[in-house]
Amino acid sequence: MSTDLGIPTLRSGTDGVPTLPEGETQNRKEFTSDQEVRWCPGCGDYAILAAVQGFLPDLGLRRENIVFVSGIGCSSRFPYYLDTYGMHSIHGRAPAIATGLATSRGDLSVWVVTGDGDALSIGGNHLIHAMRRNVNMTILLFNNKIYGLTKGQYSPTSDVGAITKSTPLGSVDHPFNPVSLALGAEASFVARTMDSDRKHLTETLRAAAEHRGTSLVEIYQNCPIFNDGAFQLLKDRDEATARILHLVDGEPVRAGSGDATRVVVRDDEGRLQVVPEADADPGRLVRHRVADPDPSQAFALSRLDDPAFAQVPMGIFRNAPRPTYDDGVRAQVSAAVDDAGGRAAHADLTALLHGKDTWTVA
Amino acid sequence: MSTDLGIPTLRSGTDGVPTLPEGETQNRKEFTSDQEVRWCPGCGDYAILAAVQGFLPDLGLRRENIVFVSGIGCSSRFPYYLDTYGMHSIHGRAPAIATGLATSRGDLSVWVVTGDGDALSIGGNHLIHAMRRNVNMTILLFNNKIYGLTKGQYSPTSDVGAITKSTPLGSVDHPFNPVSLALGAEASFVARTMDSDRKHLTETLRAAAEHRGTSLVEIYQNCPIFNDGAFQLLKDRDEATARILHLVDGEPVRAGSGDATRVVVRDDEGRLQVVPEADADPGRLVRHRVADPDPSQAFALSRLDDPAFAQVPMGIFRNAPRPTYDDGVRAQVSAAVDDAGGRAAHADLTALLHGKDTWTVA
Amino acid sequence: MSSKSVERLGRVVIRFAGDSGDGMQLTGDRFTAETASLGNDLSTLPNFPAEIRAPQGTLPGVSSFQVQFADHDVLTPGDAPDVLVAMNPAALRANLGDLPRGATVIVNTDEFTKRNLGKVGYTANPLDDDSLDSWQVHAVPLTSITVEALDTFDLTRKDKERAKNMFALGLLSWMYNRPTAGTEAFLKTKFATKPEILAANVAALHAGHAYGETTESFAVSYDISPAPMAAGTYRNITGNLALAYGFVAASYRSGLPLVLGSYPITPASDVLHTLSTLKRFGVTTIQAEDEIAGVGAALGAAYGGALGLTTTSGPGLALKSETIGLAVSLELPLVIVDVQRGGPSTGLPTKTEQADLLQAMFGRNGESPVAVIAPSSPTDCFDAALEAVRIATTYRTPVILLSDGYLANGSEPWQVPDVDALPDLTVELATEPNDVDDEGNPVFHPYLHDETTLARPWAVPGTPGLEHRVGGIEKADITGNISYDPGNHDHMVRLRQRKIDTIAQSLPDLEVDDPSGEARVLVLGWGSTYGPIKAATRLVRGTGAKVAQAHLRHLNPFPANLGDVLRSYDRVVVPEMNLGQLALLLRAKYLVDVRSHTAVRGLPFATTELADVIDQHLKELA
Amino acid sequence: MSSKSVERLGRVVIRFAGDSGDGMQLTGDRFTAETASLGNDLSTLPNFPAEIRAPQGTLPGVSSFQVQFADHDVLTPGDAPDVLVAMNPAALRANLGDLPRGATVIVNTDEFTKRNLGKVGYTANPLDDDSLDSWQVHAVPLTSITVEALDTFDLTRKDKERAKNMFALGLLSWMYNRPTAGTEAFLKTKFATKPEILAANVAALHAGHAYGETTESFAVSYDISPAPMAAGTYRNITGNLALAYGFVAASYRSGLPLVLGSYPITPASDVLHTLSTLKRFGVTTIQAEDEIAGVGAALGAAYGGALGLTTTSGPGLALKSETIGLAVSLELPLVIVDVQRGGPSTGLPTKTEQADLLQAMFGRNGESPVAVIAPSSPTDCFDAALEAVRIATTYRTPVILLSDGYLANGSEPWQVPDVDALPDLTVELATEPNDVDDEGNPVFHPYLHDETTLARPWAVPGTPGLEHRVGGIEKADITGNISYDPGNHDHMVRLRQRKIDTIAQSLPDLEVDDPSGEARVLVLGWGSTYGPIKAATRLVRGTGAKVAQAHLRHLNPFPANLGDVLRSYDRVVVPEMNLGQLALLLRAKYLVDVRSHTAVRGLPFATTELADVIDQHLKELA
Ligand SMILES: Cc1ncc(C[n+]2csc(CCOP(=O)(O)OP(=O)(O)O)c2C)c(N)n1
Ligand SMILES: Cc1ncc(C[n+]2csc(CCOP(=O)(O)OP(=O)(O)O)c2C)c(N)n1
Ligand code: SF4
Ligand code: SF4
Ligand SMILES: [Mg+2]
Ligand SMILES: [Mg+2]
Repeated sequence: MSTDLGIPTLRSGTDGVPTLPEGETQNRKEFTSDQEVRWCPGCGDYAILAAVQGFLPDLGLRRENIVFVSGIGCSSRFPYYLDTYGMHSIHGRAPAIATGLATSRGDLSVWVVTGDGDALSIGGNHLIHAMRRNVNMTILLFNNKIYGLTKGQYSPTSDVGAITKSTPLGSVDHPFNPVSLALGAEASFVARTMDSDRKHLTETLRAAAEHRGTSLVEIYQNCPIFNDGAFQLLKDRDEATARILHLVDGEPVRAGSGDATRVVVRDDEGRLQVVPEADADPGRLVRHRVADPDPSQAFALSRLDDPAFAQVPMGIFRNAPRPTYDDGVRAQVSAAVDDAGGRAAHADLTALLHGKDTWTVA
Repeated sequence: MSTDLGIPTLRSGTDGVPTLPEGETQNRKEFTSDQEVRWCPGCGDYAILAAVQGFLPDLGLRRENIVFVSGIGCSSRFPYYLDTYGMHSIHGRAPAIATGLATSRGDLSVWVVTGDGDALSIGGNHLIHAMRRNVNMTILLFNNKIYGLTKGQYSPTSDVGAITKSTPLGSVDHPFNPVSLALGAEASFVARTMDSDRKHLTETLRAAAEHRGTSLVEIYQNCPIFNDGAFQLLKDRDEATARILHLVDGEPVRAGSGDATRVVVRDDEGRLQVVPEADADPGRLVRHRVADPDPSQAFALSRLDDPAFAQVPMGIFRNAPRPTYDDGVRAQVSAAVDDAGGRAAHADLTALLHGKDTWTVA
Repeated sequence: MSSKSVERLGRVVIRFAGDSGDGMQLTGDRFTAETASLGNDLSTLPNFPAEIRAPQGTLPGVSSFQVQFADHDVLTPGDAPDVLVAMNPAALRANLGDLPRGATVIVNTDEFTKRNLGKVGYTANPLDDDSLDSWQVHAVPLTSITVEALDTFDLTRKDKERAKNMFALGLLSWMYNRPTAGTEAFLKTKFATKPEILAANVAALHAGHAYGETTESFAVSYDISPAPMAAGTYRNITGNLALAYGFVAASYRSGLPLVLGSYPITPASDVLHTLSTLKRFGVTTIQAEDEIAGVGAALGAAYGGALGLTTTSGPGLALKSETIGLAVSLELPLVIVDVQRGGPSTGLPTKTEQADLLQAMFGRNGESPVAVIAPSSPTDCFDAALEAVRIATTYRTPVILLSDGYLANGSEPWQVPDVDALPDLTVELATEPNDVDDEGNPVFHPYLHDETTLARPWAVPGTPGLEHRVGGIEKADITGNISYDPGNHDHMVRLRQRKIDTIAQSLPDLEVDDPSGEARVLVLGWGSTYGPIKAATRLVRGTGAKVAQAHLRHLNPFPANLGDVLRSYDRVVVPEMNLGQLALLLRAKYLVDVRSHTAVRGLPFATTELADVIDQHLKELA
Repeated sequence: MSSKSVERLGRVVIRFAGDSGDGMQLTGDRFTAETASLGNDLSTLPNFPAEIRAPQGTLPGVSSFQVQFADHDVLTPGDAPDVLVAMNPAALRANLGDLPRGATVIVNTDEFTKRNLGKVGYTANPLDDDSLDSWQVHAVPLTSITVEALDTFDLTRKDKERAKNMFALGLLSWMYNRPTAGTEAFLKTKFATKPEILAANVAALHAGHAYGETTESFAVSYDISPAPMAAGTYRNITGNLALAYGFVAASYRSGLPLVLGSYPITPASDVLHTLSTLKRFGVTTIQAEDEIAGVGAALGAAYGGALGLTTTSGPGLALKSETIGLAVSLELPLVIVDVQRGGPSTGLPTKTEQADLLQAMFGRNGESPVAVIAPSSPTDCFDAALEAVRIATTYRTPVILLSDGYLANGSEPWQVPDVDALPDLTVELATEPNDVDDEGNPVFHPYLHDETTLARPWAVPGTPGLEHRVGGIEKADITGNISYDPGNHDHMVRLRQRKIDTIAQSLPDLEVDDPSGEARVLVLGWGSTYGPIKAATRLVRGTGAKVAQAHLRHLNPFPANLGDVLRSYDRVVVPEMNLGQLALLLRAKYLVDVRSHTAVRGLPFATTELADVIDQHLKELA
């Protein structure tokens, strides 16, 4: 039942998308639409928007070949503010719509913007299937651990015990870890970054865009109105330094600095643990391997997450290219066309319609 | 935003379900309904049905307190053949329906029967959310790597390259590994077993029923009509012995016998590998830990899967109890009732309707 | 007491308008509560943007709250405000168009800065030129007076500024002689843990009141006598709250635990919020991963013997349709609430509309009839919830209850009912075999239908001896076994339809309000248009004309006498906030040339608009 | 040549019936192909269980295939078989009720064992008593003769037994003088890799033929002359295949690549299967994770400038409804095919029905109009696909095409069209600004609507200078910016409705078949009832009565002259395989007292049933 599919070799995520003529550049303003931005004052979405508007010109792609598709939620307003093509679709369905678009148009750079509710609650199925298929698109998941647009119900990333509009006595719902979920769903690229860290965010976007296949970028995003301070600990520079486990390919996974540096080691039983660097057996140090075909270590790192942020891994968990669905689909179509000697013409259609069994009435 | 939820301590999956009076027993026939079984000759579903009918009496539960909910697919016909309560619902929705039932009725033993298409394609979102929430139910996922009922399209577990009704040139769709997906979705119990291994199947069912929370049991099931032989290698006793990695809690993970025994070891970089036992450094042997709070090792084991069955882990990957959603929800309700001094009565409702701001017209 | 003069008025419409962050909804709510406690009849219309908090000072960011109150019964929040409180230029600009000449405008001059004016396209300050000459303008530096009044408080300037809505409330309370004690009590609870903020808000409230009393430009205050109302205890209530309470009451009266499976969506979410606080009443709320799971959970619970409820708005109803079809096939009780909003697609999420009627009727594959009902006012939501449960449990059928954004958030006084006077909703679950087999042995037939109601037995898991299987494949009548028999299918399709039709036998005849008995024109409505229609017919009758009015609670099935009613008028006019959905059903069923009047503006009808429409029809017939 | 006598017949109806494993669909298909090649007109009706392969020998396991062929034009597969081939007792029992007295029955006696008889409730062997006396029974030990005929083959007994359907086909081919060469060629391809099986099947085919020729009990064979047909090249085609080809042709004629997003569901899956083999025509098929993703992918592709198509059946349409609403709001071309099946819920998945019309019309939140069309016969599916694409691309709107299970699997001869004669579907994508701003600079306005078609420009990503955003929130006319303006919403709601209404201007008038011009009764249908209705009117006219007949391809909007047509008859009868859905729409729109005739049996109407209904109406008017 199996056959060689001849899927093309791997390239960059933006290969096939027309670029600017040699020497031409674009700037942030050209990527800014004329629409007034409508988020609450202080919303983390502003910072992400600024980062994306600042970063997009760097891609050197033709603006008209970039498409942002979003679902519904505060975050999903995003496309309106970018002067690219864009669709503000319906709740949870952006990955499905983007799949159709990306599969039928290899010349587009396709981006999905979504929230923790949009992506992980109503849209969970489309999300995991997009990752499994590895459709060439970059998904920006704004995780504010709350439903913002509907005014503050808990979401699938809200902590157990969260008191929200719909959980007055505290949520009894165990949250998803978006990174673990993605890795379990065969994701080829998974990263985590933060609204307020412009540099890290930009670097992560760059790697995500570069990756051919589905890139999932979880972005911690503060919602000052309904879940203010959810990431407060990580906004304080010292606290962030102490808590953020930096994922750097080929390097040990570290948090903190100086004497307070902590590292991830593998214990006797193979479990990952975070210990003071001073106490760490160098032979047990866990070196990050983004491109490991086996996602197990990335998964183990994702489990170091802690709701109270005792430590939190940040950066690219996995960046391990494998064939993409859309390349495969397009390859089958073009191979079929080529095999038949080119685009179907009048005679081919006529032959198709006739089939094998015809008879003629004079 | 966090609060102590006072969720009750963990118990068996069947705690709270009325049992047979002391000394009474039931037999397989009592669990067999009067409906004619309507699967194709040779379908693996028969063996699973027989195993379930044989096993259910062992639970010692009152038959009327057992409910089977299924979706749509060949497998989803299952409830008709059991003389318990049952619902043959719609495609993909059984976990959602079962969530409502299990949450509102702590005195029922709730089972879901589903297929690889039903559970992982259209029903993927409900499945991962059920596992995340850890609703007390047992999900039997019949994986025949094909859509049986609709006559042979590929499914989310079909191999890359699979030639099916809808992929005449071979599928370019990368499959899910149901175990990895479940672990990524926070599953507290995940196991894999096979239609034709009655003993293993029965043991697995027993553990799944015993587990309080969502138990996902993937059952390899042969569809002789549309995907015959998908598990053929594992049906041959010698091949099975050679290929199946047995997951036994506390034990090294082994396949094969005698000189041909292979074991799972952890290499220098922490990766799991299957090597001849003779070559294995005993210090590197991976011992299975079903109840590990960290699912990382179970996840790593799930990645040993191979589409060509070079090896295949079988058994219970994870059985790590944590609070269940339904217990939590019921506990909040009963605590609220208790706090208020018992079931709401006339006066309480009257007070509610009046609220705080009333005025009286004489 | 003030030494200023007091005038007596019959009715007043006030609109509070400001930036989303200005607390206008709260201000309006408090004013309403004060007004209610004085015994006026009233009706409210909150109106807020879809954005949580659009950029400050912009037109899309304007949030408003309108209340009409009177010394007689009030049917609508009023077509046009007598008083507009405009907290910034955006609020002025957005609302001025609705203001009749001569109306009063209270503006917060502090916000009329060049920057703010520019944000909404004012090139000149309208307070400085003659552009507001048609209105009575009170230019009050609300922000700065408030800050001044709170001079001694140990708060940031920002916190002080925030209290300006309480200042405005104080001022309006003075103007309309409303008591402020209720608001003070309310603030005490709200700011229980923030004593300084509490004190500041109370001080601002008092300062506003004093400002009215002492400032020259406010020369007159107004009194509105209580409206005559039936004796009883009253409270003010919104439609969403009334719905939630209605279901809790239905749970109590039926003895069935209420299980809500829901996914948040505007404007239905508040029902979920409220019910999630009522665990004490045995209420379980499950916030599901999506609408499909929400109705699935409700249906699962219903199968288990609970009162299964799901709440949503239009897009969510679309998603639930396949599962509702399953419920039709399972013949289980299930209540689906659709709080309608502007469509299609995401549409206008915070605005009202009535365009889901045909979706409720027909939005499922196959012949899949369900009962459909609609409340007519915020308080009527309570009764409608009970009626939905009655139908669902009696006939073992899904019932769709169509509320809308206006009912959901609008409020009015409600005479709190006596719990014992509520309908008895006791349900009989099946406990034993209901038939005999060929040999005369007792057997249970899950699809043996009751002769009167055509309901099938509700045999819930846990009942010994009644084990059975249900499902969405066509079932043989009586046994419930899968059946592909052509004749059985035809029979079952018609049986399910007949079951819904049978509900009509339990319905009261449609009552027509036709005081003279001589009207030739009947105005017929459904849902939230009740208030505007009733008010419009009253207006028309006030001119001496004759017009009949009736309102449908039951959309499927219709009351038995509806055809006769329609045929007894020369003209039937059906105003709807859609393109004529009820009209389509009536025309199809009764072949009566019903005239539609439609407006799809996201807002309730204006009374005068409808009165004009009625006049026009009267003229045409004259 | 046989020495037996040959009789000439005008038309014959044959039904092959057996166990699901007996290959009856294949047998029927082959017989049909042979018949088609002889130039008879024909129509087929496959009928199979929902189970893949229900337990052998049981009633639910019976699979059948009926074909009517004639020397004149054939409109239906025939009400009742003239010949029944029954491969086992279950097939006999399940089909006997449909058999008129005197019909021929060929039974496979080998299967009439006690065990098999018992499985279907026969206590005695009907072949042994007089219970079949009303029919002409040929008792043939089909299995054992086949095995005997294959004596020399190196195959298992089971494999030999499997060839019994070819034996039966050979026998029937002899009886009706059909050529077997086509089947031999077919077998060669099918069993290319299994020469022994191939040889056995061919041998069985020949043996069956020889059996007819040599066996005494088969005394007569029959000849049916070719039907007069327009000159041209013909093939036999099912509705699903014709649909698939229609979309490929539309893709070719529009120059747009076809992108199908679909999720398998009976009876629509074959369209996906076929299109997945046509990559050579630039066709992309995406088997999505569910129906929502299927339509989502199609819509995404449409946004990208492809011909977006999604195929499903009723339950799937229910799930797609929210996304179709988005497409309405986006005003993008999108074709949704619903191959209707028995409902509600899972219903009767393999049976036919027409009960999704109202779902197609109204199954979305808000005022969300789409175009709806329906093919009337298997071959008409081809033209309907082209028409759906024409409407979708011209008006930038979703179009729902309602096929059904009968059309999907039924087949008939099709005159293969000349590709150049197909409609020109060229589409103009937007390439440059379409408006000027206040300063006269060129700008692109994505919601500037064409004056004639009311279509908005289709500006696809990749087009420089036309970057814009679309979405499901209400948009301002022209600019497409988000707008909460009440007036704009009302305007846009009406604009979308008007756009659909405008399609009517491009439609031909409904043609009425009223030969005498004096009929008082009009029979009006839609979809797959065309054949039975046409046949029934022909039957009625044969008795000298006058009756008019017309058939709707366009359900929304209706052709412009429909109201006039309806009003020009004293009675309009609308037969439907639902509870009167088209009738409801007609009554509502035209206030004409349309009479419904409905049957919801999962089967097409019988011609005689409809003829009786028409007669009845004629009598009532007489
Ligand atoms: C079908 C449907 N269901 C529900 C909603 C209501 N809704 C809109 S956004 C949202 C959740 C938003 O949460 P998230 O995705 O986390 O985005 P955020 O607002 O936090 O950025 C919900 C429930 C909807 N618009 N459509
Ligand atoms: C909403 C909906 N979509 C599609 C279908 C058609 N359908 C029925 S079962 C099935 C897939 C079955 O595959 P699986 O779950 O693997 O079950 P199996 O038949 O293999 O046991 C599909 C696509 C349906 N019944 N309902
Ligand atoms: S509600 Fe929260 S997430 Fe939404 S715009 Fe406001 S701050 Fe941002
Ligand atoms: S099609 Fe396959 S899975 Fe379905 S009943 Fe037949 S053998 Fe079993
Ligand atoms: Mg969020
Ligand atoms: Mg399967």
